[in-house]
Amino acid sequence: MRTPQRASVRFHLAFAVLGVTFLAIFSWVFLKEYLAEWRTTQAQFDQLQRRVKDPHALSLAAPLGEIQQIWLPDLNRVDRCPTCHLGIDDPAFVSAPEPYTTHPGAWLRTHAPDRFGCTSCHGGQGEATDFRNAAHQPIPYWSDPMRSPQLIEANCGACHRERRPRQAVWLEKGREVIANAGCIACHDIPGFSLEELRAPRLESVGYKVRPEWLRTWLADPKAYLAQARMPNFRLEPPEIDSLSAFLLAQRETAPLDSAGIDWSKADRDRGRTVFGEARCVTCHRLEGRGGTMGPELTTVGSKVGRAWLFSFIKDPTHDQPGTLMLRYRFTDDQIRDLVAYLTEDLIDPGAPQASSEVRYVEPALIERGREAFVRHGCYGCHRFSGMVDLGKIGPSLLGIGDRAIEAADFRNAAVVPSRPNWLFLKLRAPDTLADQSRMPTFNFSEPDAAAAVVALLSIRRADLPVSRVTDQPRPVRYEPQGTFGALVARYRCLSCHQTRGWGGELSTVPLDRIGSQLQHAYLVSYLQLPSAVRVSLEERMPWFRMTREEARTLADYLAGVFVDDSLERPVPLDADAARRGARLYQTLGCRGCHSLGGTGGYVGPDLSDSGRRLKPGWIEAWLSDPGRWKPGTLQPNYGLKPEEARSLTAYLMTLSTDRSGSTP
Amino acid sequence: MNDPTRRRFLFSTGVTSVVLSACGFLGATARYLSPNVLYEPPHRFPIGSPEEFPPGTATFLPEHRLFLFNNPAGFYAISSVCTHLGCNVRHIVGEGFACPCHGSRFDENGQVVHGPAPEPLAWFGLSLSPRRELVVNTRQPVQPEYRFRV
Amino acid sequence: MGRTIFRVGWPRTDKDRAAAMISSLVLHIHPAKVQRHSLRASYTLGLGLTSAYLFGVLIVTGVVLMLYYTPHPLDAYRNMKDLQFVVTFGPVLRNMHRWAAHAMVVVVFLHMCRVFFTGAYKEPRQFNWVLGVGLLLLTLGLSFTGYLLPWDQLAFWAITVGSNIAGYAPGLGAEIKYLLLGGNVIESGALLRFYVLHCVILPLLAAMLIAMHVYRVRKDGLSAPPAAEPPPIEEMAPGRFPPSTRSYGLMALADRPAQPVVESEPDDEVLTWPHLLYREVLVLLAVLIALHAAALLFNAPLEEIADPTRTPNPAKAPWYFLGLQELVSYSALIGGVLVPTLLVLALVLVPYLDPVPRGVGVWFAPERSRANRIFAALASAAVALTLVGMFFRGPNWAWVWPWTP
Amino acid sequence: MDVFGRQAQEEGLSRIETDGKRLFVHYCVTCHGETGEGDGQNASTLAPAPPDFRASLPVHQPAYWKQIIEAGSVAVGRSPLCPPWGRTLPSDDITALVAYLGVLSRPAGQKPVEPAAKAPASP
Repeated sequence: MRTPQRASVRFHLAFAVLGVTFLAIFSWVFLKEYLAEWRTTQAQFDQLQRRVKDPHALSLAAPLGEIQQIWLPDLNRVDRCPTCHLGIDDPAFVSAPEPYTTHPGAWLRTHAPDRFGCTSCHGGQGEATDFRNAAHQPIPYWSDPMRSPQLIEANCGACHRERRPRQAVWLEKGREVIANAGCIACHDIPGFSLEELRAPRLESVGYKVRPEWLRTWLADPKAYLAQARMPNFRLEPPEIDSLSAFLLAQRETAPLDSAGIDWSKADRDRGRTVFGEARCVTCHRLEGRGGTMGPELTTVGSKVGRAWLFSFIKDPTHDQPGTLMLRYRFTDDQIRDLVAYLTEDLIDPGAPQASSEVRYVEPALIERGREAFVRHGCYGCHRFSGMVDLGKIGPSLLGIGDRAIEAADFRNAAVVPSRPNWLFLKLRAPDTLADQSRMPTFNFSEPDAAAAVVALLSIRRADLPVSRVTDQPRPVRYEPQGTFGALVARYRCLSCHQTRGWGGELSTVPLDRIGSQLQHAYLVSYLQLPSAVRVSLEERMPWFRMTREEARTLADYLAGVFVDDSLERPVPLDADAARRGARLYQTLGCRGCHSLGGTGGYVGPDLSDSGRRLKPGWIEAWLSDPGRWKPGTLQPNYGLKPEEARSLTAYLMTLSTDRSGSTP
Repeated sequence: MNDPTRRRFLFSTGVTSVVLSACGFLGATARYLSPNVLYEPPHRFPIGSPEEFPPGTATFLPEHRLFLFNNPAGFYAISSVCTHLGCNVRHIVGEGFACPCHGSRFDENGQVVHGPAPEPLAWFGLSLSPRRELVVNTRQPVQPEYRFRV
Repeated sequence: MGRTIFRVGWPRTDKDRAAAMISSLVLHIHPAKVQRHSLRASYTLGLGLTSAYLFGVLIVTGVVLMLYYTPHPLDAYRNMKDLQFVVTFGPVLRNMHRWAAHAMVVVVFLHMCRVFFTGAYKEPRQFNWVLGVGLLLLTLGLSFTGYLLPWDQLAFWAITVGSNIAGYAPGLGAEIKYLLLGGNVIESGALLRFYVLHCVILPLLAAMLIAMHVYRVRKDGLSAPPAAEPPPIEEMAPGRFPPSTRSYGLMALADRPAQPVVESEPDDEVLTWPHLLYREVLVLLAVLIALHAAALLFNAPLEEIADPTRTPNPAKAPWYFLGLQELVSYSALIGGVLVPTLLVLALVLVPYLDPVPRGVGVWFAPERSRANRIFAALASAAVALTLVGMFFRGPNWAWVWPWTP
Repeated sequence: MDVFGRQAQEEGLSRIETDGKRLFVHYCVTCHGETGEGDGQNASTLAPAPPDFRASLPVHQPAYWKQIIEAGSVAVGRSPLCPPWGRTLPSDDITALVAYLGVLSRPAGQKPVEPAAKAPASP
């Protein structure tokens, strides 16, 4: 009876089996650790680098068998990508396969991996040490997968906040799309400001537009004008009724008096001539040609009333204080002819006819119109007295690049529920994502929408440390005072020209140092009657018809204030040097781009009159280093010696169309 | 095989497996405890462009615990960590280094003059990065004759 | 060598074995002899032992995991990623801790069911049942507090839901929630509190309760069928401890050295060494194997980093509270407060309210079939509600079939 | 369906070629024309006229193109009408332009080659 007090064989067997199983499973733990994906990847790299490198270089190579980590505390990033991407910074591996290959391009030269990591630009899960978890492709529970080539510029934009980042074409285009579409009117968007917004004030719109035009416009702005900036709000007919009633009732500022004008004497042909001479097409499109700063005028006659247009041309600021439109010094007769031309020749024959009868409008309808105006956030673009501080109608877009997208946000189940897809659809057709979206339809082209998606994705939630961000200072508003300021305001110089970074972008000539570039006498005559210096340009300075005194005032001020002292230095202009310069002009091939006496290219300005136009100090400085004065200019740097630059200057200063040869 | 032998065999198989696993467990624990990545400053770090350290100066970089010298012969970096018990030493121009904790004194080259410090102060190798920044490598000990020229 | 460890040398005779049990501090939690009946795997199912082992595994893995963990929202999630990707054996340890914790909830619950169905809580073990109920609640508390520590979406929202359920507690609910979170929202303060609760307070409490629980098992003896029951308490003289028939003093053996001990004993008793100890080692190995297999085959979940602005749909509490969440979804007061309070109260009072003193040590004793039926109904209701919450509730807490995607 | 990805494909150009295209459009098209046929706006005023790249590029090597871009057409003994850009554009930009010339010299419809795959190993 001793046996019961001993463990039976059965138990010993169970013990042995369980013990061995445990040993096996414990070995499996070790095996799993030492067969980790990154270890085998590194082992293969080791084979590769033995083939590619010489023994000396090999001894300097990164140690294998450990995890390589880039730790960036300020970006809150830990990137272990170099654990597998072992040749990324080493040109020797340029033809090696992934993941060992060298990084293409020169990007790592400006973005050293030890300072920027990998995921800052590429996205993905930097902490991971295997392919799948690194989120090379989207994975569950990691919302920031690696960016595809089409989207990678979104990550550039997280740091590069300047409006036009270098070498990020899509991002730049996207930011332009956002600025032009006026998204800032309804959404707070970091990097964009309301000052960029341009839309007419509507307090006196009842005097301005024809009722039948207004209905067409409200129904679909693009139907009237393909380039219309206003989006389609998808208004129902009752809303169009009430909104137009409300708008037509807005009559705050009556137009300037045109009662004394004898319209029967109007001459449309003379009006057409005035239109051409004033170079209206610099800003306004007509039949598909011309600038886009102002509204297209092809069918303006169907849009606005005659009296209002007369008033507007006479003084654009009368009811549009902030307009970009300048105030020409036209006579009343010239304006009459011009208005006649615009309102009678430039009409849309298909537009609905004016209904002449005056109808009684219920105040309730107008009130409903006001409600619709507020509901659709019209006040966001059209500044409206009595509608301030209503707030922006849309949500802030801060952090839109990190917004989580659920499959439920898509009504069309066929679309991959990703953030870019959602933004793309939202931009293209807001009504297809949610039933009650108040966002209007902008009719963005597909490339425009895609670019805007890139720009939007660059707006991240967590802000980066200041040291990581590059930006350009926002230009400070520049409003000159005094007589000069009044003239600048009247002729809207800063609608097209820039100075100190402030102003429009239409003109290629910034005013910052114009007084040191151009001769005074030339400035005076040019302001009075601008002549084309670049014949190939469509958008030329308008003929303001300003008086000689006005031109002198402007020129005096420009010559006195808008100067760069470094350009105001004497250049010896002797005949010998001029002869050498003339030879240089030939050997360098200047004629390829510049014309002289009617021959030569027209990429650059015509130089026939440069002796009377330009100041020698400027010519010399410009020729020595054009890119310094105008980044991106088509004038290349020839690397001229100082003596050569002086010779060319001397030669150019002899050029003049005035046969008498007089110099100022 | 009779019963007791079988029993003994099975028992010792089980015991061996368990003991092996236990050893493995100890080994695994030891391996687990040694970290594979470090969240600490790298051993190579840039300290700024050479122009930030004018000739004839000694600059204390507290965040890196070292002195950077620029004398006519070139740049050199000396650790500010006292070899005795790790306090930061102070630099006294013309005399050398003094440790405030236990009174160790070092000469200008970091050699022990007197005091409890057992070893001279460490010297670190320098290099120039592609972005023209001085880079210190704390894992590259150098001799006191070392001078780095830009 | 053996003598220094066991004081009696490596035990080779039955007497030595018994002496080793008695003179060793560690082995002293066992009696020298146990009833054969209590050793039957089919009787205890090894559930109490398994939960003790799981607790041990959780302590060991938990302590080493603490070395790579910082209880702060900015670091906690990254620490998880580090454990997942760069710490050697980190994933296995984390998985093991996770699965052991879940397994412990299940095993402790099953242990309670076993004890009830075998009537093992009856006199003199009433209080040990109460301790057991306390341990069940502590197990849930430990699991719940550990749930937040990874600081991912799963953790954050499960704790949000869970702590709000706690907020429904009568009277002091809001205050309990405030104390639990160290504030009104789940932020760094809440994480730190959960961390301290999870790593210090609750494990200490649990260890103390387990010690008492085991000590009472040792003192009251393992439960046995009626034949071996002790005499009724009324027969005992006042002021005396109840005599223990399961726990042997060394004297019981030493008194009769001339005779072989075995022959003088009832057939149904065997020495703890080796019979009980051997079985305990086997259970330990089985538990470890199962845990390792689970840890190697299934990764502990880790979702996106916690984001208070983004609620997953549906937001679910930890699975063992899903029954409660299901009840709360019907009625906050009745489901969230009344039912759970009454349940816990009933559990505590069960041994004192039980009118039938018989039926100990046998599964589903016929004389207590009514009690068993009631308990079975309640237990399966709890399981069913939990399963419903786990598998049959989709977005917006709407009814879904688990097999529909 | 990936509605965004479908739109953002850019003519199958690699990143460097896209850069090159941007530079080409800015600096070169006025004379050389959009497709490099030598039919830019300014071409009619030039004597000799700019070459038709479809014929001239395949004859030469990228190193030759690079030389012309950097030092002007005089550097290879031709007229001075194509100016030197070596002091105006950084070398990365010129590399990108050369890459885009590679695109222009390809017969139409040919798939672009990834830069990593076409560059030779340089041990």
